[in-house]
Amino acid sequence: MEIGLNHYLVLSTILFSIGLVGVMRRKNLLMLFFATEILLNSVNISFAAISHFYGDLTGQMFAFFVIAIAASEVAVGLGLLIVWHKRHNAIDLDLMSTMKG
Amino acid sequence: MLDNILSILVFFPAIAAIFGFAVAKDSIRAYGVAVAFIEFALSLLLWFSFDSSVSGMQFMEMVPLVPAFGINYILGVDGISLFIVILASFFTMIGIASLGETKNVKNMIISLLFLQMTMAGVFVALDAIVFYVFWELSLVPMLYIIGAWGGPLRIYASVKFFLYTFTGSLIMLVGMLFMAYFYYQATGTWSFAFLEWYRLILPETFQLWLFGAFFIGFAIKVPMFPFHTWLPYAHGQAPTIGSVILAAILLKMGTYAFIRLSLPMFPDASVFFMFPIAIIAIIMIIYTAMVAYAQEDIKQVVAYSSISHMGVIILGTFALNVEGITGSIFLMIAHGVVSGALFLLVGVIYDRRHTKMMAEFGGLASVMPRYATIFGIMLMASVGLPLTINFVGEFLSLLGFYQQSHILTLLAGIAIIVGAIYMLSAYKKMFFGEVTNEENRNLPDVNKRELVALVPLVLITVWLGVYPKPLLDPISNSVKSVVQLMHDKAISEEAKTRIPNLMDGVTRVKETN
Amino acid sequence: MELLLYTALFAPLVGSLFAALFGASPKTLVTGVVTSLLLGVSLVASTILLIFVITSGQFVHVEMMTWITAGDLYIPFGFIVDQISVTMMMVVTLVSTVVHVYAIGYMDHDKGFNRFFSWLSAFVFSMMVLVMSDNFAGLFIGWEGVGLCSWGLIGFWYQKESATWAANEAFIMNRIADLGMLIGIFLIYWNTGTLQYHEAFAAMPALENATLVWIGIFLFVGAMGKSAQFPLHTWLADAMEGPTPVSALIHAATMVTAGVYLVIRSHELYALIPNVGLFIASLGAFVAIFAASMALVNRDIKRVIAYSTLSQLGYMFVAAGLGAYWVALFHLMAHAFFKALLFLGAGNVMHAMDSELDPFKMGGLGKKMKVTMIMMTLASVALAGIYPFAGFFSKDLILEAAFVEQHYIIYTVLLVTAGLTAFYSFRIIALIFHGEERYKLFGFHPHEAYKFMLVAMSPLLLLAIIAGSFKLSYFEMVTNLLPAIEYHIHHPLTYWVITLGTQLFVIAAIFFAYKKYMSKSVKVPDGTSAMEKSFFYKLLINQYYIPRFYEEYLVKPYRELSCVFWKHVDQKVVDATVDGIANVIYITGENSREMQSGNLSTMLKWMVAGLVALLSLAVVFGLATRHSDKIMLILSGLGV
Amino acid sequence: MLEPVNVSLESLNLMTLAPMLIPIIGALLILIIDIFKSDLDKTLYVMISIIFLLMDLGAIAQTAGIFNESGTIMGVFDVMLIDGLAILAQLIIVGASLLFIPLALTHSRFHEFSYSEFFALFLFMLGGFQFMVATDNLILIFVGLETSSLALYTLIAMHNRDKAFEAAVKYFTMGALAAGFFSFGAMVFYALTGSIEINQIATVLTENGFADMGFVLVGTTFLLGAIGFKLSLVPFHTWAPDVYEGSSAATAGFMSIVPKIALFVVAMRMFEFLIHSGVVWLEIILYIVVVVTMTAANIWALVQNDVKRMLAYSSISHAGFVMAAVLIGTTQSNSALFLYWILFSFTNLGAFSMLWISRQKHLPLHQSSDHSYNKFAGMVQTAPVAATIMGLFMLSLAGIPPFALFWGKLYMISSAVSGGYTVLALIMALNSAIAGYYYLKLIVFMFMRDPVINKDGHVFVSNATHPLRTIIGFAAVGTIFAFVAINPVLEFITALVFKSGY
Repeated sequence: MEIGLNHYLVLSTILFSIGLVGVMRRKNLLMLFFATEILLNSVNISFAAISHFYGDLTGQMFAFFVIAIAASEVAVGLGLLIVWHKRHNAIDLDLMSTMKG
Repeated sequence: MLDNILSILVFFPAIAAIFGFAVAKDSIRAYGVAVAFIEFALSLLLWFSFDSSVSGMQFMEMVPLVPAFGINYILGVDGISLFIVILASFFTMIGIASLGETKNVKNMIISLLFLQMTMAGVFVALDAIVFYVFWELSLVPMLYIIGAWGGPLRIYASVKFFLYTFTGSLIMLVGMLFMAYFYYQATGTWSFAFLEWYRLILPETFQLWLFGAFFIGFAIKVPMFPFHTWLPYAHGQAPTIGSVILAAILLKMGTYAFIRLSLPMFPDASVFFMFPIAIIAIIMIIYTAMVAYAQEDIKQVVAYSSISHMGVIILGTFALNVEGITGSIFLMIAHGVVSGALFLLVGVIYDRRHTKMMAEFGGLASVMPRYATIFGIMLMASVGLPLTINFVGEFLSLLGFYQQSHILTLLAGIAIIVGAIYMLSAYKKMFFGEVTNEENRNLPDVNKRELVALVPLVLITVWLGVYPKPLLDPISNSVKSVVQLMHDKAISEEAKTRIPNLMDGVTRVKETN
Repeated sequence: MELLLYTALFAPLVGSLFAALFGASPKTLVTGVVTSLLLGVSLVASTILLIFVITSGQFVHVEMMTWITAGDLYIPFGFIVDQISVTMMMVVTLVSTVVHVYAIGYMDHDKGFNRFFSWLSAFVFSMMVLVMSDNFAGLFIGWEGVGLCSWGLIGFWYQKESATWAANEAFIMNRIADLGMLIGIFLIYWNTGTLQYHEAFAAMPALENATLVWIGIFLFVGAMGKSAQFPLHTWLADAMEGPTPVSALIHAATMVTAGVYLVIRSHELYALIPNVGLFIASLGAFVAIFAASMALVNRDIKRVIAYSTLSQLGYMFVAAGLGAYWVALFHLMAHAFFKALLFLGAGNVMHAMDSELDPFKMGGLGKKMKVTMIMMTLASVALAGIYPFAGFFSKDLILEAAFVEQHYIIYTVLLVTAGLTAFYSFRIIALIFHGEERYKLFGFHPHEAYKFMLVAMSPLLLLAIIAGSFKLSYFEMVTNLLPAIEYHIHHPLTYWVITLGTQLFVIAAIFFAYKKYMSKSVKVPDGTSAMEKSFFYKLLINQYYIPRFYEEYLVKPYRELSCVFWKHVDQKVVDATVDGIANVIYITGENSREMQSGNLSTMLKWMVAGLVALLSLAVVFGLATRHSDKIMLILSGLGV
Repeated sequence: MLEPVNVSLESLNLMTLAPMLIPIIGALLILIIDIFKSDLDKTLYVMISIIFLLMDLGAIAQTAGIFNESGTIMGVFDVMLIDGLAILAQLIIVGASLLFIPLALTHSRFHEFSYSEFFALFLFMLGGFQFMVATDNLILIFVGLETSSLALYTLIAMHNRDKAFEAAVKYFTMGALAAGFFSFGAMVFYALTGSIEINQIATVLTENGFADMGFVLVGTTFLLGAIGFKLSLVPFHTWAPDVYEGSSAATAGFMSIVPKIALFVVAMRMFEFLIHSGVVWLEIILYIVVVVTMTAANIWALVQNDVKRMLAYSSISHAGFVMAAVLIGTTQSNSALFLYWILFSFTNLGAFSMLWISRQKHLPLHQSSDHSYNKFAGMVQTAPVAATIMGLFMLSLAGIPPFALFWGKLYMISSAVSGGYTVLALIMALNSAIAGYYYLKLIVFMFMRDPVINKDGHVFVSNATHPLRTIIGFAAVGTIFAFVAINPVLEFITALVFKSGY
């Protein structure tokens, strides 16, 4: 059968949901970052698909920007993660709750 | 100088207070007295240059503040506000002069001067926002005075005082904004000026809602039952000077605002709410009087008694005729003088014994005869004996309301009975009988510093009781114009009949009870 | 003339203020002397005014200054001297002068000497204001002023619990009545537009009857308080806690008669509403016998006299109520003289017996204090209304009036009362001055009062004897103002029967009293005798249990209700609600701050949850669009 | 084989880029300096940043001038869009930054400021914000958003304490999620309209009369989630208190102002056209969100024990209060938004700076946290002036007249009233009353309690240096005498907002 726009959108939605679930469930900081990457990339898929559908490049541009930003996010994120690991040599989320209330 | 005497009157104390920071601790009292005296002199000057025959505003000043939003700095004084302003400056003066506090007295005096500014401001402001500014600002120094020099529960009391009144006045603010918006819709320009709001005739439903919004703000300030519970705490915990200013001036803001805002702006609503409010007033009168009778702490007795008297003021205000409103305004001043004096007197004994429990005393009449005499005079004034200042006000207020309802006035008249009951029994507990408590055996009688404050008050009490004319004439002059304005603005038939029309002589509404 | 008027009015005030200067300092004779002199001045001025009024038949009317003006209300300090007020002025100044002089001796050893005279003169001033004012407001000033002074004088010995209690009771009870009076004043103002006597009364015939009745009733309520009419009578007997001169001046001669004065003053009103008049008369008659009955058994000289005062006030109200205003005023005057005399005599006795008041503990004092005995006896004779003493002319006149007006019940009541009066008056005379010298048992050493005190009393004695002879001239004078109704029983036979009958009845009562209480067998009652056990005795000695009733069913409940209001309503309900609201908000915060657990994944969950919530709302909205109209309706409520 | 693109430079209208480029150039300059000579003193960097910020201001002023003559300016392939909102927002951003940067000159040294990177990142961040407000292109908004956010995470982390790192990580992670939301939302709108320029989206949607409303709502939801996160609207606010507590007081103060104004502008651009074109759903949602944010944040602020955390919640509540303007969406309300935010900016910065100068390097025993209430007990006796100024800021935040924020509240509530949102107006008023309590709590501690142990007031001004004093003084004076400036400011704002059609 013919793969249409909707399939891509559905796929990206599913991926996005997976990402959301991951974000909610993961206790490991690194895994959390992966989950967020999934979120962004799911969006990229649909952007690409839609831009193909409309036949203009804006969507792909957006996708590129998203990729770039995702990359930089990873950079910052990993930096923070390493510092945290140095200090506590653990990357478990549940340890990070000194501030509350 | 006279052209902007009001601004001077308002801001002189504040500026003086700022300079006051530079004055050394030990000589600050003298400074404070000097400033307060000048302020008082200025207010007297205002009185002498005031033209009693004019019923409208005088010494008007107008500076655009936020013209884009119709906010202007407008001041003006008429018979209604004149004497309260004078009273305020007077009490600040004698309050500072007889100040008993010693713990960082400097902050105390500076905050008193700031308080004086706000008090003067509230009563001369003719722009809703300016009015509101001073109205709210007056809370701050009072908060500090109660909270920093008060009794054991002072923080609870001060915060309660602040938040309670603050909440009320915020609702009032919404009301003001609505009023301004209606004005904007009617005329196409924003304005917060009272005098322009007066011209606006609102449909009755709007009047009811807005009256309600303003009412909450004012009622909490007065305070009216059932919003009164902050007052006993505030008085109970506040230092003497705090209670004096609070009772003498701050409470009057509410009743004054009723006359300045609610009545002329919402005549129909005023008539509509007249009886409910009258009933609340009667509850205030009788209920709080009984509560006062049950107190064991003399200061609480005075505190509740002032709620009871405020009830009479409210009643007079909502008589909606010249006699009643004039009476209520006069009673504001009278109650200011008397309750202020009573709080000072309580302060006198508190300084000596550091207790306010009546059970601790007894037989003071033989120990401190001068004190007993002054207290007695003020007590008699407070129960409204003729030829004392209070009687004139109470008499006129009740007389005025009698036109509106016989039965309710009869009930309200019980004030003179219950008032006598709690005051006399309190006096009996404190001054009569044998001296039981050894500590009271040789208490010093009132000293000079205290007499400085008390003697003038006694003189005023008697003078204005015997010859209230100099106050009554300007007051009733201005009140006449207010009542006439209300009558002309009134829409509903009932309002037309309830509010007398002064143009033709028909001022008496025949009605059966 | 005006100068005289001001002198008469303000001399007492000056005296009072002068004495007040020394208020706190120990006794200085000068205060007593000065105040008495100033009162003498006032007396002289009043006398001249009296003569002027009699001779010229004009009034003296001055308006000193404005008091209250607001709207249409205009109240001046206006004073008028007409036949009515001048009579009162005479009574007041005369009696008070006497009492002042007398008090110099009586208060000799009291450390509150100066304070006493200050209060006493202040009282006289207020009383003068009361009687001389030309409007109701001025009347009210005096009205409250005398109330204040009687508070101060009843509670003069403020160390005594009973005294201060009585003082407060008197003040508060009067306040209750004053409310009535105030309402009456309001009614007058809103219906006639003024408070000046002449204008108001001039306007009254035009008003509809109902209004007039209300006015009449409320004013009379005021009068009931001051004149201690039932049910506001209890304070008068308790007021005897005050020094005796005070009782003589305030609670016999002057203040208590203010109520009668008010009714007489507003005769033009009451003439319009005879029903109210009748009510007043009936109440008066009732009070007359009611009080007399309590006087029968009481064992306190001053209280007995107080009750007799009460009873005489009843007489006056009968007269006033029946429209015989001049008679009422006449009796008021005469009564003032002999009743004051009686009190002062009692004062002497107390002095002699160091403040012992129980006549049963006296007896045979006649030997020690002849003059006092004579004075009191004569005063009692006058009170009993024996020809030719003052009482005969004034009191029997009231009987006649009642008879002529054909209110036979009232007449009978008054007649009986007359008998009772004679009996209890001479009961105490006999107990005090005659019979066994029981006081010896209690180790008293009685002695006669100072000479000048007795001299001071003499004018009263004189008047008590001869006052009756003024009747005609007085009638001439006062009827210029008051309705001149001659009360004559036309049938001469009936007249003689009634008059003589009354006389004989009274005399019989007197002899019975003497016989019963001069006998050697009189003992100090110890609650054993059969009579004391009898129901009526208990009833009377307990004043019909009315004071106890007030205590139990008014005072106590009021006190308890106040406590309930304070402790439970004010604190537990009103205030608790306010704090409750605050606390609810605060506690909500405390509980919901857990949401901020600080755990990162919880935070993320919250974000996603929020997103999901919004999405689901989106779905809901998608469904709701079908029913959008209803929803818009709801939203319009929110102002959306 | 594509033809070479040829575009005339003037059509690009590069001048529109100037305001954003200036800070970026500044940042690069700082980095270059650092390369050649490291460990220079922070004062140098502070001054460089200030210079560039001033230049930035100049550029903005110039654009403002052009805007006044020729209305809205498009540039760079119509990506840039300079209208009144953009200008106002940039003014606030740069102005607030000018107040913030000198806070680096503290007495005791905090080592984040000794890094030159700090300032570079700071300037980059500004550039990001300026891009966000000066465009209606979702891509550029996204880019600006992320640039600034990433910079901000780093700045927070640079405070170099455990709490700081925790805060940074939390903020970062949630930020990443928010970024996901944003891109998804943008994607949905792109799918619906085939465009990512807000005004084109608007036109397309109105043309087809919101045919697939469901998807519009979905897209809106995601964007609301993302924007709500940055604006800390409940329930996306959870990061705010922790991040404020973790980062240094100065940074917290900065965070409470600058990012939010940028996002408010985005929200206005994005949502108001939807509301005006009758997406009732969004109206209801915003109504709920606004009310809940105001109220809940207030209630949580009541129960805080740490002043900074309390201020964090209060800023959330203020944000909710201001978000109401977007909901009302009249010219008056939009002007009220800017007026409020200007007044709020220096009041709040002042308050945070007061905390900042009282920052201790080491925590005394009697304090549960850096700025716990009991630290300030009896401050008036030991440091009266500081106490008075702090009290002043608290009163202003509480909306006590005549201090700065009162006028903002006044105009905002008034706009609600004239917008027909009666109930909302009342709720706003009552919330101010609740808020009164926790501001009062600090005043109570400062003025009515006695000091816990330390009798010397030095702790409260331990960091104070002349620049800081100047700034605080400036903030205080502004707070007191705001009423003088209200009128011109208001007129200026209203003119700009009206001219740009909001």
